[in-house]
Amino acid sequence: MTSSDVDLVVETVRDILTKFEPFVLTAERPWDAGLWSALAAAGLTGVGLPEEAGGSGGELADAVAIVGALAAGAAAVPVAEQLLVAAPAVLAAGLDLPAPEEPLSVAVDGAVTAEPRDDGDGPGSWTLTGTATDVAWAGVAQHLAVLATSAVGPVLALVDVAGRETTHAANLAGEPRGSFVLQGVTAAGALLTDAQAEQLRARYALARAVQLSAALQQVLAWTVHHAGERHQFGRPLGKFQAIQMELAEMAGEVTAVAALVDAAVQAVERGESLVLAAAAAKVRAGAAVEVVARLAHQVHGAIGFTQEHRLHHLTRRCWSWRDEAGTETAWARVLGAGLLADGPDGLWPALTRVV
Amino acid sequence: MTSSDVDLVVETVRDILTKFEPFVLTAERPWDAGLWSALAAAGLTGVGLPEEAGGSGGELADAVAIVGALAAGAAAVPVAEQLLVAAPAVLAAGLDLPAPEEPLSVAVDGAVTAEPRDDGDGPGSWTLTGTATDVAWAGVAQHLAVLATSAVGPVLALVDVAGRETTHAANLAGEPRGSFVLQGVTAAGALLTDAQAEQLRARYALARAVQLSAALQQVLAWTVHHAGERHQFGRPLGKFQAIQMELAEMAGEVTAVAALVDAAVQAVERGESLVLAAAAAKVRAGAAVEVVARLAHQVHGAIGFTQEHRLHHLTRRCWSWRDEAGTETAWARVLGAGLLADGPDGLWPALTRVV
Amino acid sequence: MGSNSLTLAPAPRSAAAEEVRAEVREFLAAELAAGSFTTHVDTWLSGVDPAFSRKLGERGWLGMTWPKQYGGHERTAMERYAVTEELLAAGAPVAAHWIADRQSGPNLLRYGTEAQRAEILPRIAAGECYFVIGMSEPDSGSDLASIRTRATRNGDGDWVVNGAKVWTSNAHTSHYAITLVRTSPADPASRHAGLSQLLVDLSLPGITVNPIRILDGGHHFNEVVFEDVVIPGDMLLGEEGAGWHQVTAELAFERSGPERFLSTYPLIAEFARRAAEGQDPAQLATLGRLSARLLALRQLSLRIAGALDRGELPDIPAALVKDVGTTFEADVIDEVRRVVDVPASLDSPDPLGRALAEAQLHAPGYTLRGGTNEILRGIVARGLGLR
Amino acid sequence: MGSNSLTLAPAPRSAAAEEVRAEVREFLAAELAAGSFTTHVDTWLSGVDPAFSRKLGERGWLGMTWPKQYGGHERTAMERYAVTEELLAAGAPVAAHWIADRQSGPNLLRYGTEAQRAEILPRIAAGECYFVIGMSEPDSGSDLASIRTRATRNGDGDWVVNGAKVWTSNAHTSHYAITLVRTSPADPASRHAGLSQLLVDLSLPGITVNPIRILDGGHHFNEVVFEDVVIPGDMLLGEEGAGWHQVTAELAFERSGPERFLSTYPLIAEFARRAAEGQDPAQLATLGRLSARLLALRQLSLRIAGALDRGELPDIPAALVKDVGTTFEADVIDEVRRVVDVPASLDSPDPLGRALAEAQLHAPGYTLRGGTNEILRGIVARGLGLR
Repeated sequence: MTSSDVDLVVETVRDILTKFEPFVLTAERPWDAGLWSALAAAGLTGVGLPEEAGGSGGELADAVAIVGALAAGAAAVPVAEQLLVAAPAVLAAGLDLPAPEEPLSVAVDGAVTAEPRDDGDGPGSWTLTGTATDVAWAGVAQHLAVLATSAVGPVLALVDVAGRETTHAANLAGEPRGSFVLQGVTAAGALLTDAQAEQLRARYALARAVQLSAALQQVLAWTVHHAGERHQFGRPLGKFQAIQMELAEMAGEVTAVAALVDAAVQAVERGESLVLAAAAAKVRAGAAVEVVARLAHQVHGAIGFTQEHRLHHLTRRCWSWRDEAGTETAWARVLGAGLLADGPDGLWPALTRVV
Repeated sequence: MTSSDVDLVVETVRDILTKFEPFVLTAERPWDAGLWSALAAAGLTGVGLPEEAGGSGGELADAVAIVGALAAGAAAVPVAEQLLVAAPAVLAAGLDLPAPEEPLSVAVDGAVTAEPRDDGDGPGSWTLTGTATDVAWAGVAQHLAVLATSAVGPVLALVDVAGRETTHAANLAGEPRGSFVLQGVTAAGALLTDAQAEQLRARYALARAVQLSAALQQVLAWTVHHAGERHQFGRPLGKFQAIQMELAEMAGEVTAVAALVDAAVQAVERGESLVLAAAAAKVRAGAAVEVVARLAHQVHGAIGFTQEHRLHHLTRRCWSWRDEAGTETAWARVLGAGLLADGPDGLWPALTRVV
Repeated sequence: MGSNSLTLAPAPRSAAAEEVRAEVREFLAAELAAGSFTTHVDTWLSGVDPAFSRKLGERGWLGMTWPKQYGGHERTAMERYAVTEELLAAGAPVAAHWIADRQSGPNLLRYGTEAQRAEILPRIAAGECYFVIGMSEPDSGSDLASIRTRATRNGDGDWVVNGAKVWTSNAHTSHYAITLVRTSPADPASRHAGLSQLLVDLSLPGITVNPIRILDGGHHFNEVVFEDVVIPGDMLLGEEGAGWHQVTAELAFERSGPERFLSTYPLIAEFARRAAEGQDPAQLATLGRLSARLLALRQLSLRIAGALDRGELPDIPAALVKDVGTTFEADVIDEVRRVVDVPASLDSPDPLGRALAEAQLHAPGYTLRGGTNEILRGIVARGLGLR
Repeated sequence: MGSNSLTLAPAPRSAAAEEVRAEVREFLAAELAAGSFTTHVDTWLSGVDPAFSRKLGERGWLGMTWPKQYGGHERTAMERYAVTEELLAAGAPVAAHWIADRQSGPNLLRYGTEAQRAEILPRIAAGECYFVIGMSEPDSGSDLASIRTRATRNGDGDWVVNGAKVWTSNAHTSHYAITLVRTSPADPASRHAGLSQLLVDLSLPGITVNPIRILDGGHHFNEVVFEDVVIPGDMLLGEEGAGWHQVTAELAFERSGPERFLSTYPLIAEFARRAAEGQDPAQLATLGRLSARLLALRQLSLRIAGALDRGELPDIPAALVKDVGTTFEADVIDEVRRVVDVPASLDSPDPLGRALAEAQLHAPGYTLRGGTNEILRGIVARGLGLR
């Protein structure tokens, strides 16, 4: 696909989004099932995945664009997990990809051990035991790519979780985040190298960074719009110098995040090592949330704090996403240590290699 | 003395200050000897020290007021060290106070060991060996209260350093900060308890906090004045909302520091345990430097950055003083650990006891 | 110079305050042990518990500084400070009576008629009568001079009120609203003229209370709609036309208390437990930094309590305390996040994760309620002589 | 919507840039090993070393993007970016030629006469001819429209200049000043009209260069005083009366480069050594956070280099980069101080203490030079459509 194809994909997603009300999540309605169906019907839940594996074709850039458009729309569907994390990992491990219309999520937290049921070399059958925690879209996803540990190394296993019991927990935005207790579950799986397991975690972090970048851009746009519309003391908020300073600070953060996240995605496209680029993107995006969400609410005033207002659908997601798939603090340590891998004088060469 | 006496003392100090040019320090002129003489002649270098010990009498509050007025004037004289740290420690240890007109400083860094020349119990004679580092007013002070270690505990020794060789180093403001190599030096000294040694360090930190508080108030006053005088785009800087926000932020920091430092001094006057109060004051004052110095220079613009301008005489001192007598980070750890001394649930009661 | 108006004398020490502090602490420990409440962040907004408020009233911890003839206890602002601070630090459910005790009662004492005081103040002090602030309107934001709720006199000398107020905390559990209304037409030459305060019984016909749910779904705020509400003529509070002046004075009380820096204290307490367990140097240093900021804020707030005891009305220092304090409340979250690896979630198995989540979801409110920080800094700048 | 004007296309990858980066890195390693320079912070302001500048000229690393006919090398902005970035990261002494190469040369290329270009550009590219910026005046600050230095034509068609410029970096070691002067009287209706740029040879009679020492005693800046200085008529740069427009374009070059976020990089490098030694988790996390910010700034700055290669003039994104970048430069000091216990001192036995001291003493400059952050944020706000 060319860049005009990316624009077309985004336009399609936005067209579909306008037909749904993505904003209200409750315990009874933990996701936008209708939106998911519409996206799946349009083939958008298989973008970036090869057609021969059941996907819709297209490039990583297309999948990233879809994820961004949905994140900016606060759409409650597991597209980031499926397109950017779980499906590529399943394919890389040589496992069969579930049908793209059946939601696929990923589990990297908790403690799940895997024992081989056959020779354990290459894709095969494994027995899983333990608890997968903080699983995004638990109760919604039908399939789960589980990162487990085994005596011979990390294992990626594909578990059918449709109808399986889960805790009904949610993140700050109301998106389901549950646990699964797995007791002797048989699943297809494959041994990974430690580096592959690390890449999987990094792709998850990058997926969240992509969502954060898109959401933060939208928060800025809404806030600029609000400042232009809302009048105080006889003129638009945006004419007050104090507000202009705050909006410019927000713009600086948002623009910096976008530049780094875009560059990290491009590094992945070029097939370069992912971990430090993803770590940097996640850290930078998470740090921006602090400033952008705070100032967005400050400029919006009390109205942005109400449940009726759209703002919090994105700020609550941002507060959650920055913690998910590894907190900024955790990734900052990974990044700091990784940049020093070549020794105490190796920082600068390492920095110029990351993205 | 009553509070009107304090005002009188401050007025006297300011009167004397106006007769000197306290602002230019060079390697050749590392302190304001003339100012010191004038202060000593007025008895101000002995304030807060009992007359029977050779001091001028008066209370701690008077000494604190003098130190604050001199700090705000960027006066390069060892009054904070003498009045608030070294002299009280010397007296508390039962040693003879040097004449208040002979500058007395304090050394708490480096590694100096003391061996008793007599029974080592109570004030006596000790042999000092080692290096005292980061000594304020090295080369200027005639006497030095040295905190040393011995086999039986910490020792405070009073060393005559007039004419003794020192490294010619300086802090960021050009104030001398040197080292003394002591090899078998005989000095009067006294054994301290660990708690007394800790109190000495804390008093030193509090002295720096007192200086910082006064200097930051002055920096704010200058910056407000500048914003009222300097015109840009046809009106005073202070009429721009962005500048008003910055000045208000500075005022918040400065006022918070003053409130806490004043309270810590009062806690000392009441004879309460000093360490956590001093730690909090030092941490809070140091943290304010970051914001206040940055914004002061920002509002002053390039002119405040020139050697001719008065601003940097205080900002450079602030940048130095926040590191001296223990960095904020070091004292923050002391404070955090100290507040938890009564266990994981003891924070609140501890907080309400500090000042 | 101008900055003098920001500086108040240090608060005197108060043995009486330390005595009542100890009593409150003992009471709270017993209540916690009995399970009568659980600690949460921001409970002065969200912790409505009339039974708890009545207990405080019984113990003499409401209306503390008021004259005894109105049910008060004639104690000092310093003593009251100690009580409120202990309640907030414990995250106790104090929202029901908070506005009435802090703000509406003093407002009545200052401007109310004898009948108003005698009728209402003893009930507030008993923890039985709750108030809301009727200032903000849907389109007014921080610009109170632009309010549109209108009161006109009818033939009987009563007021007929039409309009709507928003951000009235807990109006659904409260009895009265001190309501800022326009009693004469707006005058462009004098933007602050023509406003008055009315003491409005929320049970009157024509008043509708609609919930405003905040982002976490919590119901703490309301819209109060007035449709031809007839308010008895003697329910004017203070002087007709002096509403702006009265509100400004009221905001000084509102802005200076320990609730302006302790809303997220329960998060600090939870973080302290983590630091105590691990003794991690970076966590201890962060605890030290946060504590130093909190200790400075306490001193500022205590100075204001001392000034109130001296009969001063420190409106500019109060704005400064609220600006510095509410910024601190939000910073607590960011500082803690830097040194712990605990995701914020209301469903977290880790109490620190839950405290982070609660604090974060309430964060947008800290710096907005009672005047945005831009407004407050404008007031401080005025105190510096800049405007 | 407005914010589009802040967003630039991602920079393309450039193999040529990576190639020249490797060459520069090798050169710098050899120079450091030979002791030809030592690393310092903020060397693009304070590291004047004409011999070093000539070495760079010999290697083709000055005037890189200019046409070969003027001594340039017709390489891309991306390649130039790599070279400047490597020099800054190493803390190399690049101040002598910095302004000429970054700003004055491009300005001459854009607006200069053929004679001006042919005469001067090759000397800049050789590292032999240095420039200063004659914009600020004692009373003008960020408000360039208020400048008072005046140029009038004499009978011979030459310009007679009177006035003074300040903050001219290294005028005492430079050859020319591109000087903004008023060539027709101020017009209140059109504040930016009547200004022109002159190309002024600093050796002309009537010019006095007085040092302005900064707070650490360093002499990097000067006041340049003009007393009846006669400037040949053909030394007008660009159009008479178009000075404001030309200066605005020039500032876009000035504001976007890696020197806007790498001034304190040598401090980060020193801190990294500490973190590598101790492997302290909090220090590693701080290094990670700072690195993530730096990496984002690099991408922003690279995007601008890419835009310059496409012939765009990205003045609003450039203002944004400078705002975010210079804030970062100062933040580096504060972030490092939080996790190390090393006092800042130029006399410290610890190289980290010395780097902290150097960075701190230069800190006030980061956010002031090239437009204060308040000015920059105003430009960004305009890009957002707010003014």
